[in-house]
Amino acid sequence: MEILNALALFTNFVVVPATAYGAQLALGALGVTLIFGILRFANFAHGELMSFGTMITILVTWFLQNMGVSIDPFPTALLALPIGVLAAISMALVMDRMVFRFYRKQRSNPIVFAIVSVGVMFLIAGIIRIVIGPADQSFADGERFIIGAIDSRRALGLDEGIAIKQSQLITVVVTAIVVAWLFWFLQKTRSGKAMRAYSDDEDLALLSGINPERVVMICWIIAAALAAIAGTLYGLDKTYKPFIFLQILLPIFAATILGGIGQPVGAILGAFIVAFSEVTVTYAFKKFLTYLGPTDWAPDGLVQLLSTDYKFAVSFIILVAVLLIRPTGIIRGKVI
Amino acid sequence: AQEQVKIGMLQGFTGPTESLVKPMALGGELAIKEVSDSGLLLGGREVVSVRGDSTCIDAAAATAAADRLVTSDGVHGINGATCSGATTAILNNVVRANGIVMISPSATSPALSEIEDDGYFFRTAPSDARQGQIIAEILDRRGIKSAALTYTNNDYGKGLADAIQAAYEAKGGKITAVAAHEDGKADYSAEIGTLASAGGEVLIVAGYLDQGGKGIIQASLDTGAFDKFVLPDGMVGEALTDNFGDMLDGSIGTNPGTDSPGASMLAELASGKGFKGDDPYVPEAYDASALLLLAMQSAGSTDSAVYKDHILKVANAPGEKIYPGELAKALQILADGGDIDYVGGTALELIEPGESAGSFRETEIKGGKWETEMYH
Amino acid sequence: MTKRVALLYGLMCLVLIAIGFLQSWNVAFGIFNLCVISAVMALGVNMQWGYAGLFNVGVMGFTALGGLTAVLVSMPPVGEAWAAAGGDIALSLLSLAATIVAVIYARRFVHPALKLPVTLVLLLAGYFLIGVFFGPATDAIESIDPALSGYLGGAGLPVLVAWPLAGLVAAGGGWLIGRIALGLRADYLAIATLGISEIIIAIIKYEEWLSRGVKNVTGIPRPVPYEVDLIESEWFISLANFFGATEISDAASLFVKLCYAVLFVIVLAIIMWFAERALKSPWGRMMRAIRDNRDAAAAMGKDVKRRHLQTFVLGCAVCGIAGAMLTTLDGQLTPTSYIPLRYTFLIWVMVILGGSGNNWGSILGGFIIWFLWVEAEPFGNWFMSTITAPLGEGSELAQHLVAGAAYMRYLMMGAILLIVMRFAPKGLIPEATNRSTAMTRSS
Amino acid sequence: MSFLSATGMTGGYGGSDILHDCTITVEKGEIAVVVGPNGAGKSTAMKAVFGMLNLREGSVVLDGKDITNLAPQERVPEGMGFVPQNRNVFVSMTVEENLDMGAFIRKDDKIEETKQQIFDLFPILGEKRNQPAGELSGGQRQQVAVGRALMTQPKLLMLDEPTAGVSPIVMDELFDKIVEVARTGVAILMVEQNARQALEIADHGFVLVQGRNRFTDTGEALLANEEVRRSFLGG
Amino acid sequence: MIRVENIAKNFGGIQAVDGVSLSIEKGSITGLIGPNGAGKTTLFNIIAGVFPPSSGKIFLDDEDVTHLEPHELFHKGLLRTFQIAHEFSTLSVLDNLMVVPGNQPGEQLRHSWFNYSRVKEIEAQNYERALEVIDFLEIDHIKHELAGNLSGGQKKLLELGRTMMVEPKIVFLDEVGAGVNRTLLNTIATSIKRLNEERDYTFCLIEHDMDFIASLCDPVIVMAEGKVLTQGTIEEVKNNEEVIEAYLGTGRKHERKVPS
Ligand SMILES: Nc1ncnc2c1ncn2[C@@H]1O[C@H](COP(=O)(O)OP(=O)(O)OP(=O)(O)O)[C@@H](O)[C@H]1O
Ligand SMILES: Nc1ncnc2c1ncn2[C@@H]1O[C@H](COP(=O)(O)OP(=O)(O)OP(=O)(O)O)[C@@H](O)[C@H]1O
Ligand SMILES: [Mg+2]
Ligand SMILES: [Mg+2]
Repeated sequence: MEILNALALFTNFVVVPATAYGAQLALGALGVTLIFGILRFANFAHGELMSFGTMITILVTWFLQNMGVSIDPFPTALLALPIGVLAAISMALVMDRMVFRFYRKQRSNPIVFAIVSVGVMFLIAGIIRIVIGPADQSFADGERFIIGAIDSRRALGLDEGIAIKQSQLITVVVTAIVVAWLFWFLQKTRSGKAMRAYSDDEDLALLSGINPERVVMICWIIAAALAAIAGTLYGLDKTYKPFIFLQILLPIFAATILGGIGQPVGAILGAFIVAFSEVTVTYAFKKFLTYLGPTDWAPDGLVQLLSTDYKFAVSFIILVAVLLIRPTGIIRGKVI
Repeated sequence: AQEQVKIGMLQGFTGPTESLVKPMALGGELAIKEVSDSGLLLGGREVVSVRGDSTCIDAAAATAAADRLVTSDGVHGINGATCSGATTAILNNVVRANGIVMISPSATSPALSEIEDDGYFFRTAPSDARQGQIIAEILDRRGIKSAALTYTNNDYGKGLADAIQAAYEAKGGKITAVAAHEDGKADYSAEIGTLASAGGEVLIVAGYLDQGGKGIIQASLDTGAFDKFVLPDGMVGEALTDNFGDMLDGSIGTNPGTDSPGASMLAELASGKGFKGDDPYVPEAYDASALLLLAMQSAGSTDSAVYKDHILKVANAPGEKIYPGELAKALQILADGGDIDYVGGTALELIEPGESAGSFRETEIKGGKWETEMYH
Repeated sequence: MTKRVALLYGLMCLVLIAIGFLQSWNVAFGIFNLCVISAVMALGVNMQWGYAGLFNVGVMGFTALGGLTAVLVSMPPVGEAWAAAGGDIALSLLSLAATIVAVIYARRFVHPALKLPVTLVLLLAGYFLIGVFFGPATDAIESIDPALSGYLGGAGLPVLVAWPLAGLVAAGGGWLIGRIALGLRADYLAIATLGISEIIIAIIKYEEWLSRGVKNVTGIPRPVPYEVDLIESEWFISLANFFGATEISDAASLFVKLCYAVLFVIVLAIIMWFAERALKSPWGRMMRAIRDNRDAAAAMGKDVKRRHLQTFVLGCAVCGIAGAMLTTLDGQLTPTSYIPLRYTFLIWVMVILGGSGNNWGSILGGFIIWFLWVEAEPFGNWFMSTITAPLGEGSELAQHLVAGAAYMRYLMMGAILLIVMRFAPKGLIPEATNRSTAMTRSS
Repeated sequence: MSFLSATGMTGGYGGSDILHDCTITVEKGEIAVVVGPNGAGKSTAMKAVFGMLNLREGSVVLDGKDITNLAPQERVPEGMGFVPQNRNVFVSMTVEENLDMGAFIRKDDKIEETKQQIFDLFPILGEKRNQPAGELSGGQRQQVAVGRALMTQPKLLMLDEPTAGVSPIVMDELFDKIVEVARTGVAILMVEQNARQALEIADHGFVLVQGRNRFTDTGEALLANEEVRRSFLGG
Repeated sequence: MIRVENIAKNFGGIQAVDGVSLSIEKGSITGLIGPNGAGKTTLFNIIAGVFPPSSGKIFLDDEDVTHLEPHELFHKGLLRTFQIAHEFSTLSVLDNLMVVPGNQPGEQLRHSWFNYSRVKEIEAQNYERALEVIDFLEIDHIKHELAGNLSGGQKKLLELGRTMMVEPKIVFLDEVGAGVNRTLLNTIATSIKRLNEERDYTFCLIEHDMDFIASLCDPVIVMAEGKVLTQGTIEEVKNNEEVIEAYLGTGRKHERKVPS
């Protein structure tokens, strides 16, 4: 009984949130790792691309909500998502056409691409704030919970409940599907192989009759679609706020590189390591132990390895440690 | 036409506070427009607002912006800055240097009470030390014996958290855990995990309602960690109840205010102007602008060195009480050599060294609405 | 210096002068000072990236270290705090030292297989041992007048002393980090350094006994006179009159800025001299060789690891100095202000836009980017108000746009960055690669 | 008009011209060999023919079609296959994937067959089919590169120093294979430093010096030419 | 000079070098041949310290150098070239050469900052030397060209040029000949001989061009599948059945039979 409570507690406050957060990061990281791997640069604009796609989704969602359209119990946003995806894709393609293409022709150093992408980041950030403003927007509707804390308490007959949100489940499922698909796409399909060939050596790709522009386009389409999806799911689970997308870039890049640049599966692993280390390492085991320990006994301290103040620090320490053991990421990644 | 009177609207337009600031600036400019339209200031001088971005986090950029406002745009007074950090930098590097009056609507760090300001710096927000006291009293009165505490990790949050903890523990309450949260981060599960594990009857959230604070509440509700919250000024606002509705019932809020109708009057004024009159610090911002201009009127001068000494005079009794929307009346009275006691949106009462005494309103959320309980 | 360089620098000066006339000289010099600081940071990064191809994205951490040093050197010590907890602090430092020594010895003498477990055990033991003294000490310190002090304070020395010291401290940090992380390549090094810098910031934010954390340390003593004193002293008043200054207070703050400007320019000049000399000498050629091809360089007898560490440390030192200068100018340490966007990526933008591998480029980049960072905003306001003018007061759109003016800053930064990079894809003053190094040309 | 006739090629890499009015032609089923000192412009000429270098003057005509302005990837479907001198394998892809990329534009179902032939020609590749090409030895890479080009089944096969670094026995195999391929009616244009062996099997030889045609003649004739031997074939 | 004692190296399952023992006599020009993938380059890399052997030892003048770093070996007088050219692509040809000499004072910051005159002086000497090497290799016209822009063969020459910038005890050449014009290769061969006789460099070279090997090398060591197959004079090796079978082939002429 008590053990069950302890487990329920841990699941509810660590496993479930960390898994969901991990999946959210993973979706972002997949997009970043794709650009990283194929186009060979760190795309700092990815966060804003997520934000942009989400913004469009939100605007459409509001429109639909006003029209009274809804797909209860599912959030209306899912209905609007395709348009957000399209918007993100077109934004990405326009940016590529207007900005990145030029540097490809120049054969610029990856760092130049990265810096230029910072420029794009600023640009999109500005547009977003002028259109929808900096404030946070709530657009989630439909059933929020699959099972809420209280109900699950009753259901399980425990003092501790396990809450699982619809958004969390959707995110996890989508992530799983996407990564599987992406892996298959890159390893098995003709276009996928072409993309890898291109990322390996552009000139040689030409000699094999691969059309570089097409490769690049596919790459952006996938990345942008992922961005919009990731942003929207994140927004549904937590909230949409432009500034967050400047911040979330950090863990996303951490995940990407930790997993091994250009490695979809790596990105997933990286994301979950980052998420879990953030949530778990600073977890206070007080209540947990209280359940396990003898009745009416409770540890006086919080039984915490480090205060949550250091949660980022800790996750980064873990990150550095992993890199020292596997210098090119968990799954052997590219060195660009 | 006579020379314009310029008020610097020096707020953190970009960066972590960008969303808080948007309505604040509009609030501050509402007062400016009101005065300008009245055509009564110093014999009908026009008043304009000049915006400057104090970015909240970048002391250097903040100083640069302030420098620009003062030495280039030649503003006659500053409404700002948003965050205590930037405010201090500006105070030391620009305000004192150039001798210009600055009134901050939102810099609440206790440190600012002590800092040397040559009499040029005021704030319409009370120091956090005071609010800490109030919250401790409320918890004590309501018989809440233990609470978990989380604060937004900046000088505001930290200062307030320290104040609350000190006061509450002095009254015999127990703070089970204190965890900082960074604004604008992607996830707060870790903090919630810790706080939940520590337990406590309520969770005190010393943050911003559209920032990490909101994320914290969201996560607490989702995981069922806490369902009752204590919400200091940064968290009190319609946005919160709009978002969570009756899920927050029973939660307690404190924010500067009195039974004076000022706040609601401001809300009236604001309606249709694209912002909410009772969002955090909006009343303070409105009052800051109003004070600057009324002081100028009372001093009959736009020279900071002169009118800085009139700020307390117009802010406090004796004199006719002035509410939002009544600035024209105030200007007239002052023009006629009368006395006013500016009440404004925050029931303003300035105490030495030029900061709001901080009379607080205690609210409780009932049926998804903020209901005023009493005033302190 | 080629024509192009001279031209670009000339333009930059003109722009600043224009600001002087259009806005005010205070603004112009305010910007100038930060431009110089940015330039120093850019130089630091350029040493690491431009010379050696080390992708250090931890700049933020080292500037912060510099800032912290400035505080610890210049702030007056807090007597009570030392009295209350000095002993415990000393003890915890001792136990820290003890732990380290123990670990080192253990690693030297135990059987290889046992190395890791023994190390871990010792570290854990040390962790708790330190905790014994450290916990109470910090509590004691932080409880002393938390609103105003609540930390140990500094050494009370002149802040100028802090600048070189900041260099040393940052160098020390750089050395440690370099030892750990320099084995990593490219982006893997990047993320590692980024992580480490985040850790440094976390420490500065949360170890209040040391840095007051997010409560900021303000009122750092200046190396230059205070305006309030100046406007009292008649020598200054007469000086001001001599120059026919209208506003004495303006004159004062301008004077102060000038003093800073002189100090900063001196520092920049010194660092620049060393940087240029190193780059132009065989050392620079060797670094480029290492950057181009590690393996070949190693086969040619170049100790790649050592050289990397050397440049990394140098770069970090320079960033540290810049950090100290910045904190001195701000007169306060604001830990919350250290976010990568501002203190890492902006610096990188400076380096790349200026032209990586070229010191003159980095300096120019520093000037341009900081200038934009500050001036993009007023320009944004102006721009919005002009384009919305025809729409008229009432219009919804106009209001919406004007309200959004502040975000023109992002737009402007982005747009200008993209435009410049478009016309100078290798940076404004690219690294001179097409011919042999200066010396061989000359000889 | 020859099957491939690249005439009057003049151009370079942006700087000063490398090629000066350089002409190279080859017929279906014939082998043309380009020789010359290092830096003469042989590889540049090959790149020019393949459109990886924009010519200021001159034209490239393949099978009567002017392809001067086609992009490299557009020339592949026209039936051109090219093995560059260096960086000629996808290092991160396995040997087999490298071969697959060779067949990228092929639509027919004979791909597996060709692959098998190549494994027969270069047995080592069969053994290492699942090893990343980047981990191969110098000579093995060279074999992968040639294999990749053969996978394309081009009408014109261009090889830049295919035998550099391969062992004598493999070199013999390779030359035999080239002859065999030529017999199937494929035009072959190759640059060689192993000039003797190359010229032995060549129908035509082009001697380039500083981007200009110095001698152009049949293989035998060039081999017989005293000056050519002395100054380009090492006596 | 160099003694290698049953060195083995395996890369995740692939046994690249499998228990090789050999020694290179002082003042000799030793040839190392063998089929592609025999392990020659890997052996070079191990000797040059690029990566440590899975097992075995290496002695340079009876000093154990098995675990020394490449740069340390350089300073012990061991120099190697790369099979796949490793030029410094953003440096000019001239600088590529001038980088090579060890212990340049100019590479110490303290000298380049505080003792510039000395730096200049040494630099001038290296410059002269680089120019000599450049004429020798007949690449004078491209001395200011970026090495990255060189032709395949020119890069190879550069590789060779580096070895001439210093007085090494022993030089390992990994297929300098591949892609180098035969006429030039002959001059290279003579100069290798000269360096060997006049300055008594010891050479060990990998090559697939038998004429080149024949004209220079004694002894010749043959490797196959990671092992030493045989060793001896070029004549012995040429007539060794195994070698012919595994490496040389019949060396028949290729008759071009035009289809009629
Ligand atoms: N990094 C590596 N990982 C895995 N296998 C490798 C690696 N490097 C070399 N090999 C394998 O080791 C064997 C020997 O390679 P090596 O380069 O030594 O051959 P070599 O004798 O130099 O051949 P060549 O004459 O073609 O240069 C080859 O089969 C190669 O596939
Ligand atoms: N990318 C480039 N940029 C500028 N110049 C180049 C470039 N590549 C080659 N060159 C120059 O063009 C000339 C011819 O080069 P090319 O590679 O065609 O010679 P090659 O005949 O193939 O010699 P090799 O037999 O050594 O391969 C050389 O002098 C070289 O320096
Ligand atoms: Mg070539
Ligand atoms: Mg080899």
